[in-house]
Amino acid sequence: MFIINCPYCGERDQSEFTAGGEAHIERPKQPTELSDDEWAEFLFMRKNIKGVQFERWNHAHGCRKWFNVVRDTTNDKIHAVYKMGEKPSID
Amino acid sequence: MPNYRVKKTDYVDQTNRISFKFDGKTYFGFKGDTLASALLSNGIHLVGRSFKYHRPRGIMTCGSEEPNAICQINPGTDLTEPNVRATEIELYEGLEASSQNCWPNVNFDIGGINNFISPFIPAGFYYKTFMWPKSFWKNIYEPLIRKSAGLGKSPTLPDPDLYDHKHIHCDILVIGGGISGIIAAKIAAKSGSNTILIDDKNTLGGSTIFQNNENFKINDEISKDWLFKEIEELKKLKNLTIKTRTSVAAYHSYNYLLAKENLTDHLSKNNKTSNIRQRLWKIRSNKVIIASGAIERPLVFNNNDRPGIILASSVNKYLNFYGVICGENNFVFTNNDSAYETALSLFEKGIQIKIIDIRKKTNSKIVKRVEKLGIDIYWNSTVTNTFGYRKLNSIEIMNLSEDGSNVIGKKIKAKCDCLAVSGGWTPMVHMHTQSGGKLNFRESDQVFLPKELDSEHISVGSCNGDFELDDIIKNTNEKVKSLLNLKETEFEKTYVSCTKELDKRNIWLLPNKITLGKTKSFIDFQNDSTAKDIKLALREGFRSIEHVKRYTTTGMATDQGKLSNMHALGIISETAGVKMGTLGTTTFRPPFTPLTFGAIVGRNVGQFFDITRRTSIHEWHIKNNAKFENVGQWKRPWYYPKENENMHQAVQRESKAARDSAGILDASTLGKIDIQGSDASEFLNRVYTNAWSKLAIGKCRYGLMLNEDGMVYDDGVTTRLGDNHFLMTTTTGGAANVLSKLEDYLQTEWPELDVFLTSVTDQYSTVSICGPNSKKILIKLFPSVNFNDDDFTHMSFKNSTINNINCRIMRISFTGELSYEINIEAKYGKSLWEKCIEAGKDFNITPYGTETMHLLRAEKGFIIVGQDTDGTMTPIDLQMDWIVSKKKYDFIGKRSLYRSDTIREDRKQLVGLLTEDPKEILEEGAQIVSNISKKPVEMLGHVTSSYFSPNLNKSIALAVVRNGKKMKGQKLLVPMENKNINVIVSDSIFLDKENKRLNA
Amino acid sequence: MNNKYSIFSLIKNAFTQHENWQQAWGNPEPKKEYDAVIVGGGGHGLATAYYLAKKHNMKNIAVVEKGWIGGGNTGRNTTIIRSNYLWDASAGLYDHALKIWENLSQELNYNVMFSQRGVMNLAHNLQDVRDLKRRTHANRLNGIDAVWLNTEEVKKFCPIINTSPDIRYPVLGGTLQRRAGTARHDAVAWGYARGADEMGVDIIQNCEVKGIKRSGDIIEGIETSKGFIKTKKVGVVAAGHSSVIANMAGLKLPLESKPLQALVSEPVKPIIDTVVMSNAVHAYVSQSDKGELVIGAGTDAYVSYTQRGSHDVVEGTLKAILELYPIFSRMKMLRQWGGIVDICPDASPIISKTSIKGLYFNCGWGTGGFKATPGSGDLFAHTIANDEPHKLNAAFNINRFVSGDLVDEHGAAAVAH
Amino acid sequence: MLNINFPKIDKKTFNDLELSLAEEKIKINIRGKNKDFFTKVGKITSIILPTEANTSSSNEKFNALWLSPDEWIIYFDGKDTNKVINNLFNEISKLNFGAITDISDHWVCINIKGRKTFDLLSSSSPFNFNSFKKSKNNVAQTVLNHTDVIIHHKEVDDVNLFVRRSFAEDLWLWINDSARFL
Repeated sequence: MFIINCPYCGERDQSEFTAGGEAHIERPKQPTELSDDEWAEFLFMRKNIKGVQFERWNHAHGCRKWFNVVRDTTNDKIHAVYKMGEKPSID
Repeated sequence: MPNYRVKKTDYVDQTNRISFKFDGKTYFGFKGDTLASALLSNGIHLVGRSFKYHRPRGIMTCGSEEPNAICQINPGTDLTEPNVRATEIELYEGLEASSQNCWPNVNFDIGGINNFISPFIPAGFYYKTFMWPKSFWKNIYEPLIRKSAGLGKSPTLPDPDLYDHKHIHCDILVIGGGISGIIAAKIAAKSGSNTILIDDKNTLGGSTIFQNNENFKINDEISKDWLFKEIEELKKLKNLTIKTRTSVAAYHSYNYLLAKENLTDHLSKNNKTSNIRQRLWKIRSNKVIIASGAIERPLVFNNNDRPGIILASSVNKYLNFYGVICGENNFVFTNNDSAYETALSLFEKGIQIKIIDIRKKTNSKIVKRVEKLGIDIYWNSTVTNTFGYRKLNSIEIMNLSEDGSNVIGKKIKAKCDCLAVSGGWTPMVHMHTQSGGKLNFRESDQVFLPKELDSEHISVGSCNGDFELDDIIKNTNEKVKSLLNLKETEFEKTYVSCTKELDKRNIWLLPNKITLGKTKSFIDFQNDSTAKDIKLALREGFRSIEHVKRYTTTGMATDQGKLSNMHALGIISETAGVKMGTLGTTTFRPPFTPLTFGAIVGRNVGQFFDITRRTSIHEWHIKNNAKFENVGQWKRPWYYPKENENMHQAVQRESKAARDSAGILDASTLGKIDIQGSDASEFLNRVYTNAWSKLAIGKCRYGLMLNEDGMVYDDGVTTRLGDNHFLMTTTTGGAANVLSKLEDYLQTEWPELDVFLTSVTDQYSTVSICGPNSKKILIKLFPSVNFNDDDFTHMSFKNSTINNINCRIMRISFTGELSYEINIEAKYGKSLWEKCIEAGKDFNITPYGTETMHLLRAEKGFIIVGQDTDGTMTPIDLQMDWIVSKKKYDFIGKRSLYRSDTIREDRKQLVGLLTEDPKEILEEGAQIVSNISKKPVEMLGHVTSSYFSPNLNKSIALAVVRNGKKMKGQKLLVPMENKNINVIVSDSIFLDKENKRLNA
Repeated sequence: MNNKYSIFSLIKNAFTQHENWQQAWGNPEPKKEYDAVIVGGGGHGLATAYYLAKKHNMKNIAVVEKGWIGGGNTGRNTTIIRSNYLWDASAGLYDHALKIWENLSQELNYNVMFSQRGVMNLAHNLQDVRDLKRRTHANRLNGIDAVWLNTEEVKKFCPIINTSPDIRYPVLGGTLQRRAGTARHDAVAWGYARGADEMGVDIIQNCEVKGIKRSGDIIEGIETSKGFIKTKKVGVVAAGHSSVIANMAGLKLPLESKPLQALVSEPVKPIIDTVVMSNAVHAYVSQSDKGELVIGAGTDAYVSYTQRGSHDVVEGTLKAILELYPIFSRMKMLRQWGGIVDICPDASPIISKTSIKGLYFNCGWGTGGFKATPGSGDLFAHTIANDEPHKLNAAFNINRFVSGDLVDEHGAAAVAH
Repeated sequence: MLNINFPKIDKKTFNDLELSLAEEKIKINIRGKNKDFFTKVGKITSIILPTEANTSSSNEKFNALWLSPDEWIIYFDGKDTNKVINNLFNEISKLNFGAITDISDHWVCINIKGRKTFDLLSSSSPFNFNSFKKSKNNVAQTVLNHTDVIIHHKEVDDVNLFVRRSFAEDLWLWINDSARFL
């Protein structure tokens, strides 16, 4: 069970959060302009990174805010958290 | 009955006699005994049979590493427990234990025959045989294997005990109450840290607390006396919590640890102080100090498994802690100094003791002392064989060759009923590795040691490879200081005088005259894997330690290889010529010691298995004999049987009443989301497939929500309460997911939208009244409201009050009948419901449940998301093209509707099905085909909903059928096990297609 | 076959203290070039190599494994084997595998202990019942044995299940596939390895793939920790690490790698004689030949390569176990572990060519790959050998995620394990 | 007239612990971001919404709990919801300064008092109460026995626990069961 530092509520137990998968996959502004391949890329294709990954979490049982987490998927260590629309403090 | 108890004992209360039963026979022990020490005090060594060869086995250790002495506790009762270590269970009045894995009994065990066929069943033999004839595997071989495998017996009665959980957060957690743990805890607590000290025994002090030996002094006191005082001081410290009888089971990342506290396992039935048997502590600690100690290694030689062969340190503990003598003719067989403490203790008690040391000679302080006392030492020697079937009676000793690879000289046979073996020490690095820590290998004494990288945790004491008293105290002090950034502690000047080991010699597999293949040199005692098994595995090409482990099952017994892993590694590295350090160890997986399922689950059993959600009208439903359906965590009335009605009869009655006069449904479970903000209607445009901007205030509209992949996700009616104010309803099961999905889009994709979402699911109770007489009932309830059809039209709502309580009346229909839904503050829900029933009396208002609701909507061809859809249906497939806006630029899932597969004309589509025989009711889930004879049978789709409609007096069904749109009127088959049912594809709306009844 | 295994060879070797057994498989260094290289020495990879050699006469091939063979999910799963899947494509795939299982011990001359003692799937709510019945009918029409059991029949088949109507989610019935069961996971990897080795396949352990060399859209070989290996065909069967290899080749896959946990109890005498799976009350359990209760937990929702999951998952699983089997409350968990499973959005696998010529992927098995091992290997071998999918794996191509023609097993099937 | 029905929650006392239903209360969910929003709330309730995470502010009538940067709960004793809510609604929701929602019945308020209060909560909440319990006016949104709760530490060892109505009875039974083991 991780401890996740919610950018709004502070450090909380993982069980208060839900995971939202890879971050920064922006929903196309004009889906109708996309080919089936491009749409599939957005819909299904994932980096699934082994290493430092940018992902989304939701403090579902707390403030209900979505935010971003930088986590190393090889050891689950969290390097940074940042709000939606912000840039990560590390890269 | 012989008595092997010495006069004076510190930790066993000889004034408090306790009776217990072992294998049906009554014995006596004392308070403070473990089952093991009590058995030994009665001269009982043989307590079990091994897993594979059913060899007689005795007590070998005094702790959690015990491989042999495992028993069934309280056999045949609801308190029974298999595979309990006799060395861990504390003795209590009335304790019953029996030996396992033997028949008819432990002294004479038929399975013992395996020992004689053992040449034919080496490691992995089962991979090589039992293949012919094929049928025998299932019917003969496997049942045989299964029967002989397994150790104890599973309980067969429900557990009367309770288990509890508790979360606890602290600054410092110290694992292990031995001398280093005590020092660490004292420093931490005194430095002001909120500290917890955990130890699995019932007393603190580890092995030092019974170290009664002139050669070990701290500040000029015998080590045990010094430690005793330390513990007394420790107990007085304020911000320190001490938990005994508590063992850390798992060490997860982020310093999250699980520890099981034993509350009643050491108490007799009528002395149980708590109705909780075990409590699982869920610990979050900023820092963790591991002081879990070390385990003594056995030695690997021929027949090293007989009852009476015991770890030297255990013999010492049985003597000095429990006051029990393990034998009359004792030999210590060692490769290091620590066993000499055992020799001294025995000697001082006047018990016969001799020493066999594989080392050539050493002159350490303690050895000199032993020699001075005239105790015989066989230097440079090894035990080559042991004798005695049920109990060791003699051993065979030979000299070692110069390089230790062979034995030389003549055999010496000696009388011996207790062989105290010591092959050195293995630090318990389990916790360190569980936490993700790596290991270093120390060649000098061949131990794996914690490699500390982060500052999350440290290891101190012998689990860190410090085996000498002075090192332990010095290094523990230093490490804890730097962990807590302290300048100095009270232990700076602690003065230690102790003997130091000067010479080491380790031989993983001791040599023998007999070829290895003919010896039984055990490595894993419980699983009966021997040195030759390891070599066989290597011979057959298994190289990695994990392969060898799995092939020979070494280290996979209930002790998880605490005694065997290092020897297996040692022999592999010797045989394969690979350095142990590079070979690496197998991974230590949680739990450290087996953990009861009950403790892991805690109190979420029975009624607390899962949350039960109730509507505010629940009580009324119960009073009126409702049968309930689980919908997610909700309890919803399923149907309300009268007298001896069965479900079918009840549902027929309910649905008829609803169509003929009036029915009433508790619809409170539907999800409700309050939507406000200047962009509210734009938001709805984006999440629903249809258009919302033009919906007038006061009007309601049905909406369909898709996933981005274009498949139907949820549906419901949304009402426009104001210009920028909507009330959305969702399916009961979908409520939570829909809200978080919508929040997700708002917060991540469309932050520019001014919209606020608030769940109000529990705020309102919803009473739904339908049927031709529903209006009359509503008029009675709300005399002031104009229910005139042209004033209060279908799909609109009005605010009103009943007895001055605000409520919202919506004219919407999921049944196709004229129908009204009343939303009221939940606290008035039950009262309102009762009023409606009252008002509806003259109209035979009939409460109906989910089953009838499903039937009524099916007659109208309304879908239920999740029943008529399965995550593969688009709105087009449902023939709901009308609800998909062609004008809107975008909405969730729109793009997916235009992929090459989703635009196919011949996808599965929702249709109606009528059976040729109107009495025949189709089975929901049944498949649909056009031709049953052509193999493979092509399945066109399946029945999603099916009922007998009392209102149409025939069976009706909804189904999804490939290309169903074009199949209307076509005959198809529904093949069942025993017959094929003829059906005709029909419109999915069976009743009142013109919607006359909505305005009846 | 030299060194054939049988009761006789066992007896024979007993007299020489088993000193004369030969290696089950060798330990070669990689050659400069192979006709095909399989990346990943798990059951699927070894089976693929075995069938390439056996059925497609490709002998100059290698399996490269970064650790030790069978050390990944093959050695970490709960060994459940069944073929009662809903959709035709899945049913075809998994039953193809099941048919091979039924003769595998004899074919490999290695006892994989395939034990057909049935798999039962329980229903706990009305939608479960609909879904399971739908599956049962589909299975029957697809020629897969499946029967619906009512609650009494469930109790009869597995008496220790708590079928009381008063529990939170009562058992409303279940489906039974009698041909289904379990097998000894290690034996599958070892048996295929031994068989492949015998036909000349190089099994190269401790050999990690570092890169994929391609010229344009054609494969040229792979960079490994043991040097460059030239080859025209690379079949990737790397389970949780599929995406890692794909990224080396500049591809993205519709996969997420998540921790899946399992645990065993201490061994006890036979108490449960079948495999019971429950979706709504999420738990599945069987008993190994050794006597351990083998219990499968669920996956976590986040990507992780740590081979560890969160404790909540284990707690939730055992909670479900005690709901269905209250008598196990005093049983003890002996060992728990995790694997990394690669999951597709539709919970179905990918056995497919890629946009790069000579590069093939077999992945996305999620939580249910073990059961498919022989079939997966056979079909993947066919796909690699012919550069064309077999009709049984045609539906499992990568392109389905573009067209939308998914094989949605979790949407529909009651259990996706 | 319509009678009121709350979930079956009756006063219970254990040693060092007192449990009771704390109704009737009016609870208002308040959403908003901009300056005017805050001033309007201030004007109507004469309370300053706490902007510091996990805290609350109170005056003689109202308690305002921080839920997120743009969400609060205001609760107070009373029956007549209309006045305050309507004011807020007309001044804020209607004019698009934020969102005002009556959630008086969405949440049920349970009061837990006594020395063992936080022991009880720790039986099944992963939340770290170590510093929380030291000072009053702290607020925590977390889970208790797998149920979402809002905990308002109003006085020392005296908390108001908010739980959604449909979960209330179930959680209440669990709380009572837990209290036995403290």
